[in-house]
Amino acid sequence: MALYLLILLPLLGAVLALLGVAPRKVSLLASLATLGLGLVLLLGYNPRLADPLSAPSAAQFQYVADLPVVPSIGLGLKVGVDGLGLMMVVLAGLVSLCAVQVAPAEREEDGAYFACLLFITAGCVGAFVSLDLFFFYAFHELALIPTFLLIGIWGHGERVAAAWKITIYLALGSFILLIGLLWLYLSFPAEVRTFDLLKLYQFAERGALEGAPQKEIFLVLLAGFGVLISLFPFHTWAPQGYAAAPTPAAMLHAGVLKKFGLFGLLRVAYPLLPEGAREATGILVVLLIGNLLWVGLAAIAQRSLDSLLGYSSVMHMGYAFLGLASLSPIGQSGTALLLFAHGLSVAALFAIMGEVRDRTGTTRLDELGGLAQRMPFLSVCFGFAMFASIGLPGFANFVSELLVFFGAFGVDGVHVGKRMAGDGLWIIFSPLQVGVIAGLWGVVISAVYMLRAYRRIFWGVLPDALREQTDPPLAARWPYALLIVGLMAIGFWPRLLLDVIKPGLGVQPTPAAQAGR
Amino acid sequence: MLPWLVLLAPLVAAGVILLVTRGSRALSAWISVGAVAVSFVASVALFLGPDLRSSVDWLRFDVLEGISLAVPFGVTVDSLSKTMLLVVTGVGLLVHVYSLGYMHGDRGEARYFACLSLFMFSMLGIVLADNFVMMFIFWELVGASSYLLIGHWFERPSAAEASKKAFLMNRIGDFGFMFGILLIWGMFGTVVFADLPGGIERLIGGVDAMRLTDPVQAATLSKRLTSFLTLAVLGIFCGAVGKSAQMPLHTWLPDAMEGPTPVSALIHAATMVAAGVYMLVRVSFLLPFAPSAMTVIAWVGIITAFVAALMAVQQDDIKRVLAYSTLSQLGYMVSAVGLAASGAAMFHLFTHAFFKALLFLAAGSIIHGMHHEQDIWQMGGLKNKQVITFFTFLVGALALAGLPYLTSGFYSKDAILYAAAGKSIPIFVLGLITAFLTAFYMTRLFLAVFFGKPRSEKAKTAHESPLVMWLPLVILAVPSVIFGFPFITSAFQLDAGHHEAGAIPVPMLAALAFLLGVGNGLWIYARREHDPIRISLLARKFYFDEIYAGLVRVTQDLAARIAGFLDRYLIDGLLVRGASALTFGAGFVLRFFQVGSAQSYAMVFALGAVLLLWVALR
Amino acid sequence: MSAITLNDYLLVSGILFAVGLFGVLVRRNIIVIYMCLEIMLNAANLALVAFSRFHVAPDGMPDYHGQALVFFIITVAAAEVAVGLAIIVALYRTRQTTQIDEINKLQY
Amino acid sequence: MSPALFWFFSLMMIAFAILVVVKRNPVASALSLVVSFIGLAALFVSLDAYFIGTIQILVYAGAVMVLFLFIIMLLDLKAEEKRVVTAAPLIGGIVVGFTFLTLLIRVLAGNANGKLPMPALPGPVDDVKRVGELLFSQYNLPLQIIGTLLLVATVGVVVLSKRELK
Repeated sequence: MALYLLILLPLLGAVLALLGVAPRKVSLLASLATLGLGLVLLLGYNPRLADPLSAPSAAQFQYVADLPVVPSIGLGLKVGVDGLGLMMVVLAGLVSLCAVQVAPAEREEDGAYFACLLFITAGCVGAFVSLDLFFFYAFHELALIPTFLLIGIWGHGERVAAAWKITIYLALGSFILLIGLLWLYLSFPAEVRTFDLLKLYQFAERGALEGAPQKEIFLVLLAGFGVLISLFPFHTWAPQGYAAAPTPAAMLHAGVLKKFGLFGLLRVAYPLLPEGAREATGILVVLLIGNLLWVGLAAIAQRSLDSLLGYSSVMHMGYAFLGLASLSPIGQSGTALLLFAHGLSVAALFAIMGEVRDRTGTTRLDELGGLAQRMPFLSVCFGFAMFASIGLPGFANFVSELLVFFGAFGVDGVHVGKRMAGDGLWIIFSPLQVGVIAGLWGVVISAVYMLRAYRRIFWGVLPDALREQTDPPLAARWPYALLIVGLMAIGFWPRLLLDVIKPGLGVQPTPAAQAGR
Repeated sequence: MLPWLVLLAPLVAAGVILLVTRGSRALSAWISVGAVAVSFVASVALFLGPDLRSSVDWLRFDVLEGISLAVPFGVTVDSLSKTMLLVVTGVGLLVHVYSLGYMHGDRGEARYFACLSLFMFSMLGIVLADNFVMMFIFWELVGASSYLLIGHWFERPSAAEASKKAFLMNRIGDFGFMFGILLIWGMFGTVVFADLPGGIERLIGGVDAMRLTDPVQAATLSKRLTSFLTLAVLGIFCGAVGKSAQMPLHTWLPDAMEGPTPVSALIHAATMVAAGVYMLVRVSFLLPFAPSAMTVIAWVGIITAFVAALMAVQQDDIKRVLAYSTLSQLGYMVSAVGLAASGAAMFHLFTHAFFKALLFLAAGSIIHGMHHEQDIWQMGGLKNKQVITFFTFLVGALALAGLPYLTSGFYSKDAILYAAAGKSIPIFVLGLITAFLTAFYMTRLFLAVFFGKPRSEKAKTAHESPLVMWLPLVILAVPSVIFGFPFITSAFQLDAGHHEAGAIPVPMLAALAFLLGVGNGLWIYARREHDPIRISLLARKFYFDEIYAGLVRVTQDLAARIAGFLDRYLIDGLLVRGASALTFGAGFVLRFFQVGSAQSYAMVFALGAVLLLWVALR
Repeated sequence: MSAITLNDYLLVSGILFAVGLFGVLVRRNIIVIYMCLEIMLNAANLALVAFSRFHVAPDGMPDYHGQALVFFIITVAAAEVAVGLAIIVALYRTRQTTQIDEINKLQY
Repeated sequence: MSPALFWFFSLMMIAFAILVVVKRNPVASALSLVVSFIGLAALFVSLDAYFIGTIQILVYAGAVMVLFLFIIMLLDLKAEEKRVVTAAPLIGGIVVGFTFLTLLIRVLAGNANGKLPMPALPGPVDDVKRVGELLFSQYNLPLQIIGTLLLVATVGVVVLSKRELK
């Protein structure tokens, strides 16, 4: 029942905000309550009950509750979470809390604005806790609509064009996703057809999908989720959309809502269609190299911070896909952790970008400079977030990327031994290993564009036009600090999250952790 | 507990300064100094104690048969890391004390000390790391703290650019490093140093066992094993090339002199840049299995040593001369690793850390006294105005140039030359020429700075530095002299190297090189007001910077432009907007069929219905 | 003349339907088009009743479900005629015509 | 009913339907339609559907026709003026009609069930009772809906006929 409460909290906040009851305070409270409840549930979650080697069941998904809606086709609002879902819920609460706080002051009394933000949160939380394919999809749609509204009504620059583009693009992606999910649903034999994920896992493990065209279904799901995650070449909505979006919307979308796609691949596509995933690896690797190198290079060419961050967030999805494609628990744990790490770091970057834009009125790199002299706090925060984003150790992103690299390299690590049997002097690497090499080079690329941006904006000579800039007031600083503390906590001690999310990905929790819990 | 104390004390200091005391400069500085003092004391205690290892599970995945990933957060204290700990914390402590004076009154003093503490933490992490991943983590962290320290005066565009360059060059090296780590893990399934020799033996044992049954297969297998290991070692060496500023990634180090001088002394001379060598020594057990990689390492090292010495000859900035000499000495060490003389490399690292720190700190004292003037041709006659600095600088310079039998630098360089003489005559000859050049450019530097008449207003009004600055100089002068003597090397369990040199009288030749260098320097530069030689190829550092700038323009920037252009106009333009334009266009064309006449619609509808019927009944 | 079969009824119904369809397609007076629509509806009714008669229920009587459907069709048609004619009147008031080719406001 | 009568009524119905189409004067068309419907009603009777035949006469020949005529008179429609007969609809109509008929004949030719004579009935026809039973039992809900539809149509007609249309 706690999970229903989790969905209802932000919804309730949204309704109150719509009614005009101190919108920001109500929103802060609702987000805080969501975050708090999420943390409590995370502490109460027992990863040891789960058996990573069998199909996920109620032992792995705890706090399970069911509310049948159309029993004849197996449709019901079934909820339950494992470590991964809880991590995402906490992420949603955390980013939502910070996003509400950084909303600009002139929106203070705008109930609809805050209601939109909370609707996004509610939709995300709903999607992350749903164990029913239909509601899993529907909650995501619930979160998408307010995003469009936020961009179209309260956006910056070419907001209407951007809103149209993102609407049509993402709606198309959702539509493809819907086709894929329905195809998946119909591929189960009629007598076991249900929307209940837990049952689907068990049927799939017993071989219910053996005759199905797994590869084709997987590719449709990949295309659908891929559009939502901005998989190359379906990514061009992201830079434009994020540049136009109001800061909190960009934070929530890039930080949380976009992760729905990856979450969906981890929760639906990979466990149910392992064979299809295996066959589709080659295609996925080609696309993700596009994410890593092509989009990375395009990011270098950007001349303003907002589109640079947009491209950067697209590029880092390449690592997430690399981890997924590895099909190894190590790599997929890396991806799972990257959902959290990237969510926080990109939210922090967008928040600071928004603050800079609000204060200076521009995001063009050639018009900014030397801001560290006037805004020491923001420059330090941006430095931290930048280091996190380029994968510096000490931040969660590094751990995630490390696991992704090891996972993707290691699948064929045994191949290193096998390949020794071949002839010739040249060492030929598997596609995944080529992907890893591209990813390693992507780390260099990301450093190139982020350091360039940092140097242009915060270091160097301060232009006369920016002499009067100041840091945000003390009371408004905690969101940035909170996001960075989250990143560093996981970066220093990744087992805080890893021990909880591992069983969902087929790995036992680290032995020593069990004593502590 | 002791190793953890060494490691974490500076981190705590950095955190406290950042979060609590950043408002108070003096307090922050003393916290930082206190932390490094704690580390130093603990290091001494460790040095006297036994070897030990301690670790906790940081990441652990054991899932599939054959694949498991265990990354402990572990420290290892053995003779290698004990020595290095003493160097790092000892030099670090002196530099911290020195900074109290040098950075006094700087606006960003608190930030400076926080970064310095962060650096100490990261560097100690490299020293103590017991596995590749841990080493990589701290490897990156020293890169980041070096970035922050070079960019300490971030409002200067040159400093901002230099720090960016340093970080990116290191990142390129780390690309190879990580790749090497992944390969190692892929082959042996572990990243822990202590487990690797066993892993290699297992693989080789497997090949040997196969040799009895299937000799052909075993031969190819053995060849593959060698090529994989070579690739892995070269990858790891890439990391060392970046961090130790070997060719061709050396250009960041001279630029890094934009940072405060104590930073140059600690990070860009004594410790961080030596980390590459330290790491190579740490994994030197891998090298014998990859002979061709060793050749590459030896040659890269000696070429760097030689080319950097050439470039140092024509530099006018005091810190840049020292920076190039650092490059050159690092080249010696790397080359020694490649010559299978890692003991000699470590020995030279050890002595070099002290005398190079001494030289930099003395240079800092000169710059401080000269009101931040760094051009040596603006100095002159300082020997009377900065007496302590003069004598300590002399000690450092002699050690660097290798005054025979009296300075530490002579012994350690000798060890490397011995190794080269036994292995490869071309490398030995290049090493000798480098030694000659070293003596030559140090003489040039020394004469231009301390002798002759003051050549500028600043030089006339130069003054000696305060106690906190000259005291570290005096302290450092002692090890610069004595740390090469045999009784010290045995105390530190350093392998001074007694390699077979054949019939070559190495110490004689080295002494000759020293004398020739000093003599030539005296002959050319005594009582000169200007530099009598101008070789622009050397002064412009072989045009490396220009070539790289051009290279970046034609590769990365061009690729970025193309990707950005195509992304905007091909993917977003042609495909995405094309799809939307197609929809609009189709609507535009199709509306001409909307003639608005209900009967036409009915006609089309009826025709269509009949057609469908006809098709269905056909 | 041989006995009348179901095919005969269906043929007649089909011809009637074709005549109505032809009228809908070629006539321009909207009222006449309406009449032709009624002819088509009635052609369908004829086919339904013929089916109902020739497909006997188990008790040997005609299948009255078809006739019930015809009843509904007639009712709907009556309502449709009423509404349709009212629309025509309203249309005539604004456009002063009942010629369908002059009522083309829907054109782009 | 004898085949002769069947063919007589069929031909009458079709002939007058053709007249509906070809007559230029709407009044003539309307009156032809009445005759055609009477023929149809006769065919209904020939199929033992007395109830349907009756309401066919009542509703169509009575109510609907009166409505048509009334509207024609109300609008004071003249006969269609001579205008150039455009070829396209004519040809289209002929093509559609003939293709449809050809297809129909082909289908009917292959329909063996359709070649059986009319089955004899076991007893007297009580179609009103049976249709009524069906309507008020099985089809009760549709019947209610149809009633509502008629009501809505009535109201709609009243609204549409009001002069002040917005």
